[in-house]
Formats: sequence, C-alpha cells, structure tokens
Amino acid sequence: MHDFTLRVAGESGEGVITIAETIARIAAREGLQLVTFRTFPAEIKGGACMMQVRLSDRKISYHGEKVDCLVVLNQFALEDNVADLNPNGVLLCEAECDAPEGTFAVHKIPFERIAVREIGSRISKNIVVLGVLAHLLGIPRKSVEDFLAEKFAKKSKAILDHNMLALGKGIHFAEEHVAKREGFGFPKGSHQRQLLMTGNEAIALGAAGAGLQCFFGYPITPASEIMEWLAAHLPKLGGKVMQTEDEISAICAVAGASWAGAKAMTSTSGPGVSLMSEALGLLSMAEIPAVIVDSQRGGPSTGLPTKTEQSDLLLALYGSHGDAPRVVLAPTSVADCLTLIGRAFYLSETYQMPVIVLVDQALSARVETVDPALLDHLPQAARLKAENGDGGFARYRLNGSISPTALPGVPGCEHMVTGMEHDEFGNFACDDATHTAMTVKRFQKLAEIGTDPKMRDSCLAFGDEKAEIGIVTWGSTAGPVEEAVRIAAETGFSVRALVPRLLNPLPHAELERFFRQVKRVIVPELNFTGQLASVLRSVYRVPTIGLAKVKGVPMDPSEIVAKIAEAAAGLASTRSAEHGRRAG
Amino acid sequence: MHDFTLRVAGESGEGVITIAETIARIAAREGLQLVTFRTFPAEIKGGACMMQVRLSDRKISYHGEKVDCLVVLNQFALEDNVADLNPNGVLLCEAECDAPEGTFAVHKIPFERIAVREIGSRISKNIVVLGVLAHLLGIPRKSVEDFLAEKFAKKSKAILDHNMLALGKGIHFAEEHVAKREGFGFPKGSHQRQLLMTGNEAIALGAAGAGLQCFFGYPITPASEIMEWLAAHLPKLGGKVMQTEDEISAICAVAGASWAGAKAMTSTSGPGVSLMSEALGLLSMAEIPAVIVDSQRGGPSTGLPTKTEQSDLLLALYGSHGDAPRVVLAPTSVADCLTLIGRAFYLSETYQMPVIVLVDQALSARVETVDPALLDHLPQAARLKAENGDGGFARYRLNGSISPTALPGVPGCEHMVTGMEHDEFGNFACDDATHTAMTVKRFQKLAEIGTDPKMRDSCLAFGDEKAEIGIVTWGSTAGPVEEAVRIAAETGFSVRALVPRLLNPLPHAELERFFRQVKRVIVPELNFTGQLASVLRSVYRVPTIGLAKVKGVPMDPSEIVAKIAEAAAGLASTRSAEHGRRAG
Amino acid sequence: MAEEQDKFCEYLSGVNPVWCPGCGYYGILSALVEAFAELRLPTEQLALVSGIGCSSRLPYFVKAYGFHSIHGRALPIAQGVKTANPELTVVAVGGDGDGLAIGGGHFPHVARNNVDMTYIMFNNAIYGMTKGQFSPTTELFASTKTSPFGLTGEALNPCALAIVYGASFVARGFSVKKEHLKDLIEQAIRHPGFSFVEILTSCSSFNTLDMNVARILHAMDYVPDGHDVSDPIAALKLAGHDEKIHLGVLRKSPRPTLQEKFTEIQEKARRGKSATVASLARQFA
Amino acid sequence: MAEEQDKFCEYLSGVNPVWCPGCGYYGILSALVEAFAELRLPTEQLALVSGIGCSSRLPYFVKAYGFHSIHGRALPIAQGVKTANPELTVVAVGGDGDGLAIGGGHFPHVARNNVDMTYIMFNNAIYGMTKGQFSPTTELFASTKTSPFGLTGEALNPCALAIVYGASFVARGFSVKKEHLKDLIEQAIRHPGFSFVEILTSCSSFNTLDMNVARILHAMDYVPDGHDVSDPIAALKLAGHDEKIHLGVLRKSPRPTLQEKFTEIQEKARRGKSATVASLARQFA
Ligand SMILES: Cc1ncc(C[n+]2csc(CCOP(=O)(O)OP(=O)(O)O)c2C)c(N)n1
Ligand SMILES: Cc1ncc(C[n+]2csc(CCOP(=O)(O)OP(=O)(O)O)c2C)c(N)n1
Ligand code: SF4
Ligand code: SF4
Ligand SMILES: [Mg+2]
Ligand SMILES: [Mg+2]
Repeated sequence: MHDFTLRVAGESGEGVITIAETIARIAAREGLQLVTFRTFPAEIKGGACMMQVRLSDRKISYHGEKVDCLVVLNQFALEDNVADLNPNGVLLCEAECDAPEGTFAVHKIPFERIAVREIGSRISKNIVVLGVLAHLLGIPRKSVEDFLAEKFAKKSKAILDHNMLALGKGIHFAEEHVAKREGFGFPKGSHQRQLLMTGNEAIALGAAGAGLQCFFGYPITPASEIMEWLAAHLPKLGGKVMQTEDEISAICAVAGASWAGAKAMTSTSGPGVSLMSEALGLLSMAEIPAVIVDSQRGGPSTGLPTKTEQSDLLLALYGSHGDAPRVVLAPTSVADCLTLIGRAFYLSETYQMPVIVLVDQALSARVETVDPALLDHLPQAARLKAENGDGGFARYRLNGSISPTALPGVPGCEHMVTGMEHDEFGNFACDDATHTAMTVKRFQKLAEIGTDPKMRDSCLAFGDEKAEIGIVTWGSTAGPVEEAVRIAAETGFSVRALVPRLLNPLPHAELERFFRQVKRVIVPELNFTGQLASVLRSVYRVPTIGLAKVKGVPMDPSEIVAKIAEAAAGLASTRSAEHGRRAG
Repeated sequence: MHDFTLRVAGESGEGVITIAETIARIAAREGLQLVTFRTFPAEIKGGACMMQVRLSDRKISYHGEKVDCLVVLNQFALEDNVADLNPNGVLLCEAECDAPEGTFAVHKIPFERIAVREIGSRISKNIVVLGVLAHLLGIPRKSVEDFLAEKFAKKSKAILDHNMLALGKGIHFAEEHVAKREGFGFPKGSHQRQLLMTGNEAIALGAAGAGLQCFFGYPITPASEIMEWLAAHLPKLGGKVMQTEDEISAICAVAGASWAGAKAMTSTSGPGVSLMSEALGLLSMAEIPAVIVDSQRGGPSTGLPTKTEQSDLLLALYGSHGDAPRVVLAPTSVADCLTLIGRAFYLSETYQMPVIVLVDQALSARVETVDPALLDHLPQAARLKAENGDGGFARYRLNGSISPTALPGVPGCEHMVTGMEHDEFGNFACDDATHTAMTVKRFQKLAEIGTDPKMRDSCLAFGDEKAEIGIVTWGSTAGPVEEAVRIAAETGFSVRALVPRLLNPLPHAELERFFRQVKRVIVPELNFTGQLASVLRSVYRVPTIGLAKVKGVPMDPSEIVAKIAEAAAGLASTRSAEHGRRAG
Repeated sequence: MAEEQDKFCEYLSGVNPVWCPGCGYYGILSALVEAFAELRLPTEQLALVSGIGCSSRLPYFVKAYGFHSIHGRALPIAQGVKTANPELTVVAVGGDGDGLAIGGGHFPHVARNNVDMTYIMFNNAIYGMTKGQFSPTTELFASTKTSPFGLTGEALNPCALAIVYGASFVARGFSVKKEHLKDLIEQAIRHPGFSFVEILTSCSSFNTLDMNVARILHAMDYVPDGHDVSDPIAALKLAGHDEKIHLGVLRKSPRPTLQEKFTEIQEKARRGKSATVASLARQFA
Repeated sequence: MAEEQDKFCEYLSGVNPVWCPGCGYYGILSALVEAFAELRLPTEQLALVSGIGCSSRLPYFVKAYGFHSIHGRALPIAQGVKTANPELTVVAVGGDGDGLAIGGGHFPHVARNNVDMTYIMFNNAIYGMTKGQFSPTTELFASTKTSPFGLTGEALNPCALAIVYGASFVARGFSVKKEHLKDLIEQAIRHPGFSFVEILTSCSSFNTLDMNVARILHAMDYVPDGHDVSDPIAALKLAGHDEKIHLGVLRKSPRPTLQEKFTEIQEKARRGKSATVASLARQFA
C-alpha cells in the first residue's frame, strides 16, 4: 500500500485529536508524507469533531476523500462518518455502537470498558485506541512506545507506566479480536524524518526563519495560533511580540516598526483585514514594507468563524480607497506556507510595500509534513538603504520604482514619510504631474515583481501539458484539484491545472500560455461569487466555468472531477457540432 | 448666445467664490441652466482658487473647457488661467496685471482702487467686480440689486447701502470704460426659477426629502457639508443628526438606528469607507438597510483631500471580507445626486441591504441648477414589515430574497439579527446547506434589483444610437463625456455613450445591447487602474480602451475627443485591412 | 415561587446557552432576566445589543429584540437604536475585551453623550471566546496564551474609566452575588441616562485566577453607606482595587439625556415654526 | 542669543508652516524645537509621528525623521517605532480630535503599556483641519458647524484620561506660556516611560472661545508646590477645570517601560539558553 487514510471521530474532549495526531507524528518520524484534516466544533466547548490523516510514501496534497480505516467513539460519530469509509475498509467502533451493514470489516471494541475496568481511568481510552490501531496498521510497538516515552518525559514515571499499560491492553485486545490484513496499514517510510506542523505553525516558524523581528496582532480564529506560537518562541531569538488592542493598532504598529527598520508582520482573519483597510492604503502610499497574513474563514461579517472559505481575495486585492497596490500570495499547502511567508518578507522588503498572504482555516489548522530542508531556503531580504546623507534626503526618488530608504537614526537622511501625496522629498504635493508620476511609481513595482527572477516559480502545475481542459485554482484548493486531476486521468480525462501562488501581480506569462493552450477553464474556489474567476476574466478575458462553493470545508475532488466530466462532454459536443458543420 | 462661460480666479479669501456664486444665483433665478466648477486650495488657509460658471438656455452637463469671460484678481491667477480663454473672449483683470497679447479683448480695471478709494473698504472689491460684470454681460441692474437686497436683508441698512454703492461704482466704471458686445453675455432664461445648489447640498436635501430620520457621521473633506447641512436643517423636520467619534461608530449607529426602524445614513470619503469595511459586511449579513455616501477624493491613504478622483469603485464593490453584496449608485450631476439619494433609500429599505452612493469632490462641491420638480419625485420607501406575531419570528425567512422584518417594539416578533451565519430564526448555523441557502438569498437581491421596474432608467445614453465607437463611463465624468460626444459629432465622429448610474448590480440588458452594437469601448474614468473598465471586462469580457487618469480635476472633453479620434482611426485601419483581406 | 419562576421563564428565549460548565455567565444571565422580570419590562420593548465574545452570545438566550453584531461595536449600535426609538429599553452587553480593547474608543463618547441605556460589561479578565488571551483587565493570571512570559501592561479599571468618561451611573457587581447584582441591574435600567455596570465573573476554562470566586469573596466589600455618589473623586477612590474591591453603586450624576438634548435641538432649530422639505428647498432658490 | 537662535534653527526643516496667522501652533512649534535644542537631541535620533489635522502637520516643519500618517493612529505607529528601535526619541503629536475621537481607543493601551515616548496633544477644542466641527473637548463654543444648535455631550478632560489610563507622566501646558511649555516638554521627553502633555491652544480660525487666550490667562494657575505627583487622586483633582485650570506636571508614576518588559520576556523565554530557528524547528520533529 502506497497510501493509507485514517479517520478518527467522536466528541470534542474525548481524545480524538490526540489519537490521530499521535499516529501522524509517528508516521512523520518514519519519513512518510502526510496531509491531515480536522473539523472544529462551533460550540465554545464540546461538540462533534473529527481528524483525518492520510499517509503516503509519495508527495500528496490532499487529505483523502474516502478513508481506509474509520475509528468512531460514539454512535453520532459513526452515523456522520461511515459514508466515507471505503467498501473494503475497516471500521473500529465503540462496542455499543450500532454498526450498519456494509462490505467493510467491522470491529466493535469496548474501548471505554477496557480503559475504565482494566486501567482504571476513562481518559486512557485514547491510548487503548492507539494500541488497537498499532496492531491493525502494523506500526511497530517500539515506535509508539518511544513516542509516548518522549511525550511524557517530563511527567511522572507513574503516568508513563499508566499509558504504557493502556497501550499494551489495546494491542493485546486487538491481537485477540482484530484480524490483521495483508497490505493494510502504514506504507513503508523513507526514514527521513519529516517535520509535522500546522499551516499556522509553518507561517510562524517561516516568519521567524525569514528574520521577523516585531509581531503585532489581535487574537482571532483561525489565526490566533500564529501569534501564540510567536509569543512563545520569537522572544528566544530576540524578537518582540505584542498583542495590541485591535487590528488597526496592530497594522499601525507594524507600519511604525517597519519604518524604523524592523521586519514586521501581523496575522488576522477577514474581519481584521477589513479593519486594516485604511492602514493598508497608508503602507502602499508611504511605501512601507509589511507582511499581513489573512487566515480566511466563512464570511461575510462574523460569519462562520470555525469554517474555511476563500472569500477574501477581492478584499485583499482591492480593499482600500484609492489606487493602492499590494502584493497577494496564496500558499497551497503547509510546506508552502513556510516557503511563501519567506517570500512575503522578500517581496515586502525589496519592493517596499504591503504583502498579504492568504491562507484559510483548513490550511491554518491542518497538520502536514514539511521537509526540514525548506528552512534553509528562506530568504534573508534586506531593504535598499542609504547609510548616510547630508540633508535633503529624497525618500521617494523618482528613479525607478524602488527608492533607497534611510532608517531613523541615520545621520543626514532625516526625511518625511507620509500618507498624503508627496514629492520626492515627502512633502505634500497635489499637482497632476506629481500625483501621476508617484502613482506610476507605486504600480511599477507590481510590474517588476512580475519579472523578478526570484518569483519564477509562482505557479504550480499538474496534469497533462497538452490537455484541452484546464483548471485554475488558488490556495488550499490546490490539494483537491491535484487529486481530482489524478483521478480524472485514471478515468480517461486529460486535464491540466495551473495554480498561481502569486495572485497579485498574476504570473502573466504562465497564465497566458496556459489560456492559449486549453479550451475550457474551470475555476474551483471556496467562495460564492467566483472571486478568482472574476479576476481572470477581467485580466485575460477568458470565459471561465465557475465551481464556486461556500461549504465550510475543503472541496471534494469528486466535485471537481464531475465538473471536468461536464466540461469534457461540452467540448466533445462542440467538436462534433463543428465537425458536423464542416462535413455539412 | 445659447451658452456662456465665466471664470473668476484669484486668492482664496478675495471674494472669488462670492462673485461667481452671485452671478450663478441670478442666472438660476432667470431660469438658466448652470454647471459650475471650483478648485479648493490645499492650504489650510489662503492659496489660489477659481470658480467657473457655465450658463445655458438648454440642459448642460459640463462646466466648459474654454471660457468666454475671465476675471482675474492678480497676476498669478492671470497666468494660471489665461490659456483657457476663448480667442474671442474677454479678459477682465486687476489694473496692475501684465496682460499677455492675444486675440481676446482685455480690460484692465482698478477693482481694488475703486473699492478702497471710492467705497472705502477693500472687501467691497467683489461687489465692484459684480457691477462691471453686470454691465458687460447684460444682467439687468435690478436683478443684481434684488439679489443683494435679499442677501443683506438681515444685515443693517448701512451694509446694504454700502454694497449698492459698490455695485453702482462698478457699473459706472464699466459703462465708461468697457465696451459692451453684441450677443455676448447672459443667454435668455426660461424665467422658471431653478434651484441652485452643490452636489453635497443636493444629497442632503434629497435625503431629507426621502425621509431620512437619523444621520450619523464624522467630518471629512469633501463630504463634511452633507452632515453640516443636515445638522442645520434636519432637526427642523424632527430628524436627528449626530457627529460620532469616528466613521466606525457612525456606520454602526446607522446600523442600530436602521434596525430600530429609522431611515438612516452616513456620509464620508474614501478613508471613512475603508474604516467602515467591517460594518458594511455586517449590514449585508444581518440584512439591514443603510445609505452610505462616499464623496471620493484623491487617494490612496490621506492622498489629496481637496482633489477629485473616482478611485473608490472597487472598494465600494468588494471592500469587505467574505461574499458581502451591496448596491452601488453613482450620480452623474447635481440634480442626479438628489434623485439617486432618493433611490438609495428606496433600494436599501426595499432590499434590506447597504447602498453606497459614489460621488466625488468635484461633484460634491460644484454648484448646478436643479429642477425643483425633482423634489416631488423622491420615493417614500417602506420596509416590508410584520406588524405583529406570536413568537418564533423568522426574520430571515427563506421564501424569496426579501423576508419581512419586525421592528423592535412589535409584540410577539422578538427575534435576533446577527453578523454570524444563521438559520431563518437568526440562530447561529454553520452547516453547508444553511450557509449556501442564505448566501444565495443575500445575492438574489442583486438579481432582483436588476429587474426592478423602478430602476429601468439606470443608464444615461448620449450620441448616435448606431455609432460603432462606444463610451462607457460613470459618475461625474458623464458631464465631460456628454460634452465630448457633442464635440466629436461636430467633428464628424459618430459616438454613443452609455453611463450606468447603478454600478452594482450593473444594468445588464442595456450594457449587453450596447456591447453588441459598438465595435470599440472607451472607458474614461478618474483613477489609475481603470476600475470600471476592469469590472466591465470581467462581467462582459469586452475589450476596453482605457482612459484612466489621476489628475485631481474633472477630465477635459478634449482628452476624450482625442481618444475617440484614435479609436476611429484604429477602426478604420482594421476595416481597410479586413477589406484588403476580403479583396485579396 | 412558581409564579416567579414563570415570570423568569417569560424572559428566556428557549435557546440553550452555549457556555462552558461553571462559567460565571450563567449567574449573570439569571440575574439579568430576574431584573427584567422585576421591572416588568415588556419583552418587545427590550433591545439587547452585543458585540462578539462568549458574553456577547447572551442575547440569543433572552426573549427580546436582539442584535449580535461585530467585535467591539455594541455601544455605537446601541446608541443608534436608542436614537431611532427612544421608547425602547436598550441594554448592551459584552466582554472586557470587546468593550475595553477593540471597542474602547466608543465607550467615552457614548458615556459623555449620556445615551439613556445600560451597558453591562462581563469582566472575566480574559478573552474567553478565542480561548485564553489576556484582556485589558488581566492582572494576576500573567501567563496567558499571548503572554506566556508575562504581561507588559497595567490593567485598566472599567469603573474608573466610566467615571472619568462621565457615565451618569456607575456600579460594580459580582456574578456570584446574584441578588445584589440583580438589584444593581434594576437600578441601572431605571436610571435615566447612560448606566454602566461592571460584573466581575470568572472564566472557568481560561482564567480562574483574576476573578477567582474565593479570592473575590475575600477581597470584596460593599460600597459603604455614607458614600457620596455625586462626588466623582470619592467614586474614583472606591473604584480602585487597592484595599478592597467595592461592589455597589459608585457614582450617579443625573443630567439631561441625549434624547432630551435632541428634543432641545429640534425646538431650537424650529424656532416655533414648522418646516417641510419644500420650505427647506427655498434657500436654494 | 545668536547661538541659541542657531541651535533652534538646526531643528527646523526649512519647510514653512501652513498654519493660519494667529494659530497657537506657532508657539508650540517653537517651544518644541527649543526643548529639542535644550536637550541636544541629535536630529537623526528624533522620530516624530503624527496623525491627521493641522497639528499633525508639525513633523514637516522639524528636522527629524517624520511620519505623517492617518487620522487617529499616531500612537500605535509610535509604539511600533519605539518597539523596533528603542534608541530613538519618539514623539507623537496631534490634535484633540485625532487623539480623543477617532484615535481615542489607542490612548489607554499605549499608556498602560508604558511605551517610552512622549505624546503631545494640541488641544484647541475644535477640528481645525476640516474647518470647525466640535471635538471631544469643545465646551464653551457650542454652535460649531456640526452642532449649530448646541452640543450633546460633556467635554472630555485629556489629562484626567491620561491619569486613569496609567500614563506615567502627565502634564498640561499652554501655548502662550512658552518657557513653561518648553520646560514641560523637556521633562516629558526626559521621563522614562509614557509621557503625556496636553497643550491648551487656540484655533484662530474656528474656535477662539474655548481656548481664548485672555480667558485662560485668567482661569489658569500653576500646579501648587506641595502637589504630590505620585498620588493619582490628587492628580485627578488638579486635572479638573472646576475652579482653576492648572498648568504643570500633574502626575508621575515611574515603572518599567515596555522596552524593559520586552527584555525581561526575552530573558525568561531563553532561560539562559540561546535558540536558533533550527532549534525551534525541532519541536515539530
Ligand atoms: C474584528 C475582530 N477581531 C477579533 C475577533 C475575534 N474575537 C472574538 S471574541 C474576542 C474576544 C473575546 O473576549 P471578551 O470580549 O472579553 O469576551 P468573552 O469571550 O471573554 O466573554 C475576539 C478577540 C473578532 N471576532 N472580530
Ligand atoms: C479616517 C479619516 N476621517 C476623517 C478625516 C478628516 N479629518 C482630517 S483632520 C480631522 C480632525 C482635525 O481635528 P484635530 O485632530 O483636533 O486637529 P486640528 O486640525 O484641530 O489640529 C478630520 C476629521 C480623515 N483625514 N481621515
Ligand atoms: S470560555 Fe470562559 S467565558 Fe467563555 S463560556 Fe467558557 S468559561 Fe465562559
Ligand atoms: S484652522 Fe485653526 S488649528 Fe488649523 S491652522 Fe488655522 S488656526 Fe490653526
Ligand atoms: Mg472576557
Ligand atoms: Mg483640534
């Protein structure tokens, strides 16, 4: 087996996440590739939750639609999830559950009873489950034990023993009651330890790696963990992290810190970006670098805070009064979060402008493997700086789009930065010629980023290069699209997908080439109005086939495959009509 | 003469505006049509300023590019403005000025000396100028005297006498030194008194007429006068006007007041709209009517507060996180400000959503005639309301897009409104089906507005219906475009212009018909990125010829005519190429 | 008793609170609806406005017109509600983060304008909803999720702020002292003008230190009998936590409400004459 | 004398102020640059941050690093500047509207975090830049452009706010008392921590009533010698305008600055060990 998908489901607080995460951590140590997915209950506490882990010996980008093994801890969880179990999969359920008929194997296991009766604590249930899974999936007992030993290293010996006991009981029960299956379970790992982290952690770690010095932010689901990780770790590197009184204060403090020379950043979700609109315009106008992470959630307004959506694209592109250019990046995976946050610092520092990084709840929260080598490739960007001067410093020199700046403290370069339109020296100027020249300068940067050699890899592409059916998508929907392209190919549809990771400026060369080649363009995205599609139509005037959904969770590859089939049918009928006409 | 254009220029504080406004008021009383234009010095006090008044016996929409009569009060004003004087025009300048050679007539007049020596007060200078103009333009002395008598009715008799004296001196001087010209000066008026007001006043008066009850706002150039007029007058009608601590508070108070049943509104400029982004999304989500006026100024950021620009369109359309629908209207003239603010209340109350009205500094500040009959056509919209209930009120009933609301105070209809995604009863719901259904409901309103019979007149159109060269523009640029179409026609270019006054939803039927007919589409607008053009390309996938400028003042018709000529040449060469091919 | 219970239930919407077990907010909800019942407020005349936070979920659970809005904006929205319909009893509720961090800029202005409404701040010294970051009132529980190595700022004192902002009624209650709290809420609602009630309450999930019930029971005292509520300096002294945490009414300064000001403005504007839109248009002729 | 003049000029940028004739701000500008001169601050170490308003134009006229930002946001920007580079002398300037209306939500937090900077508020009790609407401190001049029939709210007292917010240095000056003002500014800049200086100043174009020079000269008094700046209640009493308008230093409460807190946090986080990005990444292995 190259690929294996496990789902654990139950009530929040029952250890569902611990079970799945432990499996994931052990797999990552074995060098397997992982993509996971979890839901978050909307309730303040409690509520249904699930976590899914897909393991593979090859690079994967999607958490899997069907699962090979489903573990459910109660009847609700069973009913909610069993439809996603493969016909030849395995269902492990709490003994009292009412398992439906099916072709899959069913094992009813008294997880809770074992925990309570044999170990004497209900909370050991998750370790019992782990034991059963270790047996069923063929995970070496030693790997699990090593992991537990490390995890409880700082706790008392009694606690560790307790857990080891639970693990043993689980394995023991399984050995007696659960038949192992040939080729079912863990694929063979590369033994090159992978890092395992969430998108939010990748952003935080990547930012630290790219030289972040000052972070200001305000808590908001699903972005808070970025700030929380940084609060716990950045000070160790000499950085400063501050929770401000709101998002406006956060972005303004970022502006101040950045002007004073620090690499500065904030992270938030849609409501925060809306509040930052005015200050984002200031950053564009005053030409101050800044990195803003938006972990999108269901909108509009307070919306669906714990659900995923990709509906802040137009806000990211246009959400300020006036013509206010900003760069927009959209990572496609957890590893890409790490890479692109580095790129965000590179672009903002080099081009002296705000860079918005769009992720979403699902990507922020999902755990995935990351190649540790990526850390070594984070850019250490530096601003173009004047080191001294003798008065009359032209902060906004009109000589190319990037004028050297001078950091406060540098003698002889005292100058003004301002949110008003200004001449080269930062003095207010409102004549036609200056306003036009400065606007051109500010937008020229976008053109230059478009041809920056460091941004040559701005697109991912999958599938058949000669295909007539094309897909363009963005952000975390890249995963389901990659999976869909693979599935479609198996079904005989040849498809090419292009995923710009740079959304402003768009990678024109790649997109134009792509549009010249494909005959249909499907644009799957998690929003209602088809935001990327509308931009593509505006810029390239290509007809698009929308696949825009607001469902709160990542798109299913099967939805995309269905759209591919539709497009293929459309194409075929157009072709036969054309053929008919030519023949007639 | 059907048409006459006067410009007065000088230093702010010299009475420039008073002179031009007085001429304008007298003309409006005679029943002439008027469009004016003025500049605002960027300085806190002082600085160059000018005001231009175009009078006509027919409907006009532009303040005129060339002037027939130029009055300048100092040398700087002369140099800045003389290039715009018609070759057969008349220049009236302060005696010390150095008038350039030209084909126009020049009269040097010692305005200041007359004021100081003969009347004994420098500030009477403007009345002296008025006297000279009355003579030159053939304004009946009685009209001017009546006007002054009314204006100073509440002042002491001495002040009035003083002014009458100054007027007499001016007329007297002119009779002796300034030759009157046949057919030069005031056209014949209809004698149907026109109202004369600025765009901001038209918005304020129109809002009062449409039933505005609660206004909340925060001062900002160039929108403050809307709030100031309302503060002075709305309380007379029982309305309430409140300056809040910022724009966020203003829009939130509007939300609260509107939920409680009042017609509520705010006005601001770009920076304020940026700050309102989050609350605008709340209005969309909670389905609360609200009218927001944005008087656009040069951007981004603080930008050019006293200059005009049309660069907030994309913000108005997309400036909130999530998919948040709002209506966008753009009046094309002062009279249209009055009409469309009424429409804004109609749409917001009927469709229970925010409506943004986009004007700009030039339109806000310019004085124009308004037909008093328009006041009688302001709609008195009412929300669909339940008058009683017996509990379990479904505020968000999924039965068509418009659910009846119940105002706080109505027994038995207690319910929740919320910025979270919700079921029909306003309770938080985050499942796929509800989120999708409610999003569809919220967007369905836009579709319904598109076919609302009251919105049939959403487009203005000028020029030749069969033309191949098309222009689409918006807002105050309609004036220069109308003028350009007329000039182009005189030069032999046949052009059709379409001006949607409703920018979201776009009037699809009209635009589609238009795009089917024309072969070239020029989109003049006062911004850098071509914001309307980008929307048109996205929605209709038509190629557009941008004419996007950030110059701080309205577009010149000649710039548009030049673009028309270019497009015509392009069209001709394509045609001859095609012809060649067919022949070949 | 059964009748009391009935009255109480009349003010519940039937939607079950989503709060954690042990959350202090349950006590506040019941004090609040009991105060409503005591005042015999018609449910349809009640407008409850909230921002975002666990506390801001309260309106869902009460039978009333409710507006669950956006983070930090309950006060300006409530001000709009009262301006549009002065007949309503307007109550804004929310958390310490909602009201003192993101919404802190509105508080002074709604207070100084003496909007006739009641603002109830649930002070648990933490961001509950987002799972445990410090708030502007966090003081003792220093190592929150966003301050793992300690706080940088001094805590704000909500009642002291309200007093300096000119709130015309300022009181402090404690979620555990339900009868006392109910009484404070009743007084606050009855008071014409802007009334502020700070409620000390503990977040059982994320901060059990700052508003620890035992600690507060020990540190608390009631406002002494002789306290002169008309003296702002005396009120400020009592508002401080230095020795004891004082519960009760700290300040009252009756003065014309916003609504009264609006009436005055309208009268001044009319100068005894009635106006119409047509008469207003005449200034442009 | 000539040398003094030279020193003074060293701190002027050469850009001419755009203020109206008679504006009180001219006096403030000269007191400010004289204080800079007196303190011999290197111009390149000076960071002046402002929002939007007539007062916020000041940085253009001074030789320094200047940031003219957006309305109401000078404080959070200044906080960012100081956080990034603690070596700089950071001074934020702005109007009463900028600081107490739109920016009023930031003031408590920058104060309670004790950012080591000086915040100078030009209190002219009016919106000058937008030509004469009332501000949160307007009291006497009731019929402004947006309150033609009178004000609805009570005025806020900037110094009282600063004291309750926990500003560690609070003083009030008067644009006409230039020497005294210069001295206050010097003290404020020297004070480690967040220093607040309110300057009473008149807007010659739009409000000559509230801060009328003759009126204030008559109503003013200096802070009495025996005043205990360490007592917040005493400071609050003096901050009030009831009898006299007191000029001088009202409050001082030295405590660790934000920068010192950051240092402490970094030390705690490191626990004596040094970290690298690679070592941090190990937690994910
Ligand atoms: C603009 C915006 N920023 C951030 C958030 C995230 N958020 C929701 S509630 C909350 C704070 C909750 O704390 P508090 O107001 O004290 O209420 P509690 O949950 O403690 O009752 C935050 C930061 C949001 N919803 N909107
Ligand atoms: C977001 C935003 N809202 C409103 C304005 C308009 N505005 C500019 S300055 C100002 C107030 C000025 O008053 P104050 O801060 O007291 O400064 P002063 O001019 O009196 O020195 C306002 C409302 C703006 N620039 N930005
Ligand atoms: S998180 Fe805290 S405040 Fe929120 S419901 Fe739970 S206990 Fe109450
Ligand atoms: S408007 Fe007032 S504050 Fe502004 S410069 Fe003029 S006098 Fe000074
Ligand atoms: Mg709280
Ligand atoms: Mg001011």
